[in-house]
Amino acid sequence: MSLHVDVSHYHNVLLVRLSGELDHHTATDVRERIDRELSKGIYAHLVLNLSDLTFMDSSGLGVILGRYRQVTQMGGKMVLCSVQPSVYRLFELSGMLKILPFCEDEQRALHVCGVAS
Amino acid sequence: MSLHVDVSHYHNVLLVRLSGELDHHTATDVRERIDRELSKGIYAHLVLNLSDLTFMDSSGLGVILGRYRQVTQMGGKMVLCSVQPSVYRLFELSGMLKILPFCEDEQRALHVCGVAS
Amino acid sequence: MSVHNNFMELKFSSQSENESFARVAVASFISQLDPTVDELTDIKTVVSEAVTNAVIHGYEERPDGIITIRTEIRGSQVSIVVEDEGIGISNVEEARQPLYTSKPQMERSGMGFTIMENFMDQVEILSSEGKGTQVRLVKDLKTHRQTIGN
Amino acid sequence: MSVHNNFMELKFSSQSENESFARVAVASFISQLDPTVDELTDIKTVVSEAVTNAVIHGYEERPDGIITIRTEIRGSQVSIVVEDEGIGISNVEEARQPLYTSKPQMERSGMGFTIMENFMDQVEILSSEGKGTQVRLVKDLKTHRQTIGN
Ligand SMILES: Nc1ncnc2c1ncn2[C@@H]1O[C@H](COP(=O)(O)OP(=O)(O)O)[C@@H](O)[C@H]1O
Ligand SMILES: Nc1ncnc2c1ncn2[C@@H]1O[C@H](COP(=O)(O)OP(=O)(O)O)[C@@H](O)[C@H]1O
Repeated sequence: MSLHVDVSHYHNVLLVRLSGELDHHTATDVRERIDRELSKGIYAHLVLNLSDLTFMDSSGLGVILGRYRQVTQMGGKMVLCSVQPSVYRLFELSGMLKILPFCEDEQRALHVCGVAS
Repeated sequence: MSLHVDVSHYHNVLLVRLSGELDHHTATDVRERIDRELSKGIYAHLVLNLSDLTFMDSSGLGVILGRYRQVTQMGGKMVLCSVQPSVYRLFELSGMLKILPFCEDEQRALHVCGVAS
Repeated sequence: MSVHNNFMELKFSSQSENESFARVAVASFISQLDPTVDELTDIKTVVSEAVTNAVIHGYEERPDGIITIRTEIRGSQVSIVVEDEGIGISNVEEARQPLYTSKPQMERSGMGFTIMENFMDQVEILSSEGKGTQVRLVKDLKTHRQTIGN
Repeated sequence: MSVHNNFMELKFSSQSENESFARVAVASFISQLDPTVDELTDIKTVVSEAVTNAVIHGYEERPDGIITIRTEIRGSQVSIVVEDEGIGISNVEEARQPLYTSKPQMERSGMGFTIMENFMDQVEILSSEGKGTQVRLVKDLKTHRQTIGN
């Protein structure tokens, strides 16, 4: 019933895998964890893998949009991958499909960020 | 959140596998299903396989004890097998370990009923 | 064969921990109608939206407010009322607009009411400033159990 | 670092369908304390016992009674009160005896209260004939989350 945030990296890409449920309560963890990593100044891009995210509501949209603003302000890219249909539907509804890239898997997402893994 | 009752047989042994949650609400199904089979008059013994029973409360004890009375009144045996620890604890508490046989698996339970499967 | 009716009412404190509890409780109650996975996800999502709004906006994150959820089943119809006694909404029309949020600094997406409207058949918002907000959500489940009434 | 407190109150109609809903709701609420699987099973079981008693004995299977569950978390302690406004218990001492049941023809095991006493740290029964029954259950969870109060 809670959220796990797993962080790793490939070159200058921060790769974050979320598993569990992303709501207002758990969004704080996601924001703090990603911002701590980004503040190190060593990452240019952010890939979010949502394959194990079983629930998300509009608080999730908010925190993801917030990270998108941050990364693009620094001139980087943000890519989402492996999004489950029920979660995808929320991105669709909110118009986010038009503003940021969605990939099928991590490989492609890293590739979009310029990393051949 | 509900209960599935799977019925099969070996010679004169009625084999019933319960999966899901056995409480007062679902006990009625179990009672009716087993009694319908027993009323056919072709079974002498009853084996209850509880390997997939994830929850049981004292209503479950009641319905199982009721079937035990019925089968033994007809001169048959009733055997329980593959009982999960949390469910086993309730049988222990209620003293049922002393009155009816518990086996590790179906094979042994059928053997106790005189069937070599 | 009459229609199956049932109800439950849930009250809890306005702590963000209770957001997941609230959606699990409503989903568990609804599951007696044998909803599809999609229907269950829709309902969990809208409950999460309405409860989160009560926590963040209604009670402005004070944990001592009380949130009430009343859920009724009538045949294949589910109605859910989420209520707080918080600050209320001054302009409901504006609040319902997609992307409108009064708390952009908190990274709110402003999509809560839009999601509720998309996922449910009816959404009604009753609010009065300083008194609180009531969100009434109704959905007809398509695939539901054939029931024997009581 | 203060102690974590939380509460919820649940009301629902005395239909046997709601037995599983009641235990899922309480278990989901309690899960914020990170209980062990065994602790969660204990709590689900006692909730099931007390709610079933309200349905069968308190309201004698009439589906229009109301059952109330109030759950409180104080630090690592969980207290659960299950209440009905049914027929009440004339002799509480007798009712608590292992294997005692007033409804043997219904295949009741008479083990409900014994299970509650075994699984919980405190069990209190307040009942008055014709007015209803309140069962108060308390358990200290051993393995629980370190919490930051609010
Ligand atoms: N329960 C409530 N109490 C007070 N204001 C509310 C409540 N629910 C919603 N609102 C107002 O309506 C606006 C829009 O809500 P919503 O669409 O859920 O977006 P968000 O929660 O992202 O701001 C909120 O920003 C808030 O101003
Ligand atoms: N909520 C209640 N209202 C009225 N009587 C009750 C209630 N709960 C328990 N009782 C009485 O106490 C007896 C013992 O309860 P219990 O130990 O749970 O066994 P069982 O439910 O199997 O009868 C019941 O048979 C009933 O007479």
